[in-house]
Amino acid sequence: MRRAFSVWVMTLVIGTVVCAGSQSGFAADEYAYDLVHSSVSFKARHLDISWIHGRFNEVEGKFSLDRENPAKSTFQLTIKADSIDTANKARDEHLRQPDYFDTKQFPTIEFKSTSTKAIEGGYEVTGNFTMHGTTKKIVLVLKGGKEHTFKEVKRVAFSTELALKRSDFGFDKNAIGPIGDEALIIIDCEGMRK
Amino acid sequence: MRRAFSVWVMTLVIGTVVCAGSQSGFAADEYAYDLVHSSVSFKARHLDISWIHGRFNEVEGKFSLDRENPAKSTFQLTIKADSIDTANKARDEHLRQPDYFDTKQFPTIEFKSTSTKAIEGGYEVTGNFTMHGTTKKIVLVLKGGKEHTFKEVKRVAFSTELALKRSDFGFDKNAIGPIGDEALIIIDCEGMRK
Amino acid sequence: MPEPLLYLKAMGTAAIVSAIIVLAMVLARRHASTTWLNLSCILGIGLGLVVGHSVVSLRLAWPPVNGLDRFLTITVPLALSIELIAGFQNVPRWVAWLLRMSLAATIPRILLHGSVYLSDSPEGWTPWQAGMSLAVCGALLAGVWSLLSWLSQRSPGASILLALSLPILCAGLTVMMAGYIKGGVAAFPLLATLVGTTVAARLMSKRSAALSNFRTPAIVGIGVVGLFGLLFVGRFFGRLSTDYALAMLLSPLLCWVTEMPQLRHRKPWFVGSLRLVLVAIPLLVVLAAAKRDFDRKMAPLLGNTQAFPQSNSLMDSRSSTNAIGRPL
Amino acid sequence: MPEPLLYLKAMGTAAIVSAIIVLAMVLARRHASTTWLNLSCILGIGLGLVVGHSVVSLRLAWPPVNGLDRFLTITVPLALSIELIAGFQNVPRWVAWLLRMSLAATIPRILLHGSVYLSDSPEGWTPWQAGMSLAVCGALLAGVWSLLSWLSQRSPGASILLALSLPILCAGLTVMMAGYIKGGVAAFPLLATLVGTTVAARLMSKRSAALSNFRTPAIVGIGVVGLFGLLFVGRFFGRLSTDYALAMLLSPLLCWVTEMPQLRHRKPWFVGSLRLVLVAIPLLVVLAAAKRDFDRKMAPLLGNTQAFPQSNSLMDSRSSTNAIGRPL
Repeated sequence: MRRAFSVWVMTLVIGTVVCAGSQSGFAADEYAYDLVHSSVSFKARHLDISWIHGRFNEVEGKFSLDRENPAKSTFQLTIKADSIDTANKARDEHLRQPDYFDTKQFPTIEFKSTSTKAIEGGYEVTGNFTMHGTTKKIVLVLKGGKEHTFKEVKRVAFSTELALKRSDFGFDKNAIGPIGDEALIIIDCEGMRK
Repeated sequence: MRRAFSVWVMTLVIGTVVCAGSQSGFAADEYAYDLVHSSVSFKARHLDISWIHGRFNEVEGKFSLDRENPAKSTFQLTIKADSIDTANKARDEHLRQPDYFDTKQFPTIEFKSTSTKAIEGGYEVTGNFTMHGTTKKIVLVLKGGKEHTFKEVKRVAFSTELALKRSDFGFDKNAIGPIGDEALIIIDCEGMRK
Repeated sequence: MPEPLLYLKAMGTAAIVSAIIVLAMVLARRHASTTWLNLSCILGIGLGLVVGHSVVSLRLAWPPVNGLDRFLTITVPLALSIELIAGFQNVPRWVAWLLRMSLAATIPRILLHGSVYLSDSPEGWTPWQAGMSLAVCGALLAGVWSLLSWLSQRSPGASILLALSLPILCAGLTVMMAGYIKGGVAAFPLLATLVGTTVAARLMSKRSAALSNFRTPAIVGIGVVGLFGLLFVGRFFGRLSTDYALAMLLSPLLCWVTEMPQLRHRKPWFVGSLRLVLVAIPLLVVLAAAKRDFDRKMAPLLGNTQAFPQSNSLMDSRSSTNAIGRPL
Repeated sequence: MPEPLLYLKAMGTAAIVSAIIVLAMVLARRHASTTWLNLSCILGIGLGLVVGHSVVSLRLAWPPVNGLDRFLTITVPLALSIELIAGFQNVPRWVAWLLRMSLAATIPRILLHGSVYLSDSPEGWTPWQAGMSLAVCGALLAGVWSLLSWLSQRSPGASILLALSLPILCAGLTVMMAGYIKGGVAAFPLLATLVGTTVAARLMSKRSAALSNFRTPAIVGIGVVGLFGLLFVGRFFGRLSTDYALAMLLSPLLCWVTEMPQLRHRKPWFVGSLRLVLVAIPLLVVLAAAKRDFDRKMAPLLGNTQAFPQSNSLMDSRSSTNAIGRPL
């Protein structure tokens, strides 16, 4: 009861502040990345005949969704490169070294949106992707965006896939070897409204 | 040198035995599953808005490929249910319990082919899939099959995806909850010729 | 997802069904004997369990495929049958006890049937380990069973039966908190039928002089087998810790404390209350410890809503996901 | 993938280029001074490194983005410049040493620039930790540098320079075995140029009386800075263990053993050989240990072919994958 009241007061206060500051009268919904129910996985070719699967265990991010004015929505994701996990400890250790991710020098892999537009079934988000110290502009097609309210918390999720060439991000070509240059990153990200 | 000789002798012996026993005169190539370069991952819906990724870390199997007579090829895969890994230890523990995989009762998830036919770009393999103590006939479309010889070891890899309903395999419907009934299993399996 | 309201409904239904059966059967006969009371209790428990399980929609497979299936479709019916046989006056006591002890010895083997423990796989036990583990578990069950039966012969009373239902409730909660919901749910109908039959039998024993000594070995037997089965399944198929399981299994033996010379001849209400309090103490400790484990490990997955973290640093995200985690 | 033939080719080329430069420059002047010899060594090392790196196609980024880039494009050129300045006769010795010690103090900071250690992130060092770590590393470098320079003043000889190239070789191999191939490769051109210039300078010192005392502080300086940089990058960016790194860094100090009164006045060939043997002992221990670590951890990923397992049990599969694993 007391909590519900304070939430109500907070909403009122924030509402007033936002109304005073913006024209639209509605702030975009802010969502925090839910690590437990989100996944950043990847696949890389092995000897050009198979795929090795991996994932990053530590990821965080946030996004704000403005349903009325999608261009105002923003997306941000930070992946901790050290948390790479390919189900083989020795390989993970190797991938953290300077021949590959060089995680002591480049501890994070980041995406920050610069523009967003609504498309059929989701959003097309343009932004800067920084990996291994190199930043490139990429376009992500985020599918999903359905809302689900569970135990009073509003949740929204998006899925996207992203194909990258490691050599575009300053990875040493000599170190590419039996692992293919191209990697496929599969992101399923669930956000909870703050 | 000595090793090469013994391999040669073995080949001769096996060749003779096989010629005596079969009409075709050529044995199928036997491949062992290479755990380091293979992956069995899965995805399950969360609250019907997102996907949770997971994998099985301990898998083994073998397959025999008869290029001339594909129907004689066989495929076999054994997944250790206890090795489930969804990047969250508490969830993994929960999934091992009887409400989900019941790994003490059903320690393995198995596939064993019953018939194989060659199709464009791979093989269509029919077989028995046993999970959670329930066996169902399924058809796997294995894509790939390209050979690659690396350091004198011949390697062949296949990829397949498989959609399952957990409720078809005796999982308790009450325990399905926020995790969807359907799961998508993604297998990339690399074999080394014995 | 645990559904407390459904469990309460199932418990209520099971308790009422079993109580009604006992009352109806005893009242139907003008001169009800102890054998007849025993029979009515067995029928009451059996039907109460069936009704309770169907209310809570606990699906059991036949032939049984897992430990809980075997517990509820083989072990419990076997225990009921043995108590049924043992209840007849013309069956010698040594035959009844031979049957009971044979059941105690075979229950661990039945419950582990087909599991990884008895398999050839690397996680399986060696034959020696398997033999020892099964023997120790069987001996524990036999020990608790005979000690409690002895006590209920020596100093009968509903308190022993109620003291036996406390660890069953505790077992249900701890097994559930260890992450095995279905295994925990199975405890509730059992608990309800035991309480239902005990209360009904107690009422009837007050009414008839022939039943006044209130000897109901059937309820004790099924209570002990039920408690043991729940804990065994929770321990070997779920993640219930050995310590907690042992504490819960042995807790009813604290009823023996009231057999001390100083306490023995106190008033029945005092002896009964003391027994319940003594049994409840270790159970409360176990419950508190299990709750702490649950909060630490499982709660993040099962959806407790806490405040959202304000910070967005990588460090915070790790701890915050514990606070804001959702069910699986 | 390590390519031993390419490394040998790079080492050969780098050694020949640096030796030729030294020989050509000294022979070009009728009365070559120590200053001139020093200058030729610096040029020889610089050009040898450039050629060696290009043969081995070690791509370096400018501006430098990682530790190895900063080591090869900032630290080594700085060391060469300082030795160039210090080599002129009219530069006071204290100025030369001030420059050297300042370089030693700043190298750790340069190499860690922009890394996670100096960041605000939770894995980063606290300011106190950062200050201490940088100071300790700087002091180690300064200590080894001054002790070896002092020794080469006191008792000059090519053996000190050769004894300095042994840990560089060892550093290259261990960094590579710890899984950082590029970091290990960087050692080979450095090693080759040091050996090339040392041999050439030795030849020239025999020819001319003015050069006969064979004082080449430049080679010592660049050797020490090079060794330190390789180990530091291997330790902080790769997975080289602290123990191994320290053992390799301190190993050349064993040359001081020959300054004991009993050994001091032995024949030069004896002193030189003893120095090399003494330095080689800890290095061989480190190499053996690093090889063992490699076989245990990395080899399964880097493709050593062993017999295939016959069994197919789950237990075996785990150990067998270690035997039959392939590069990444």
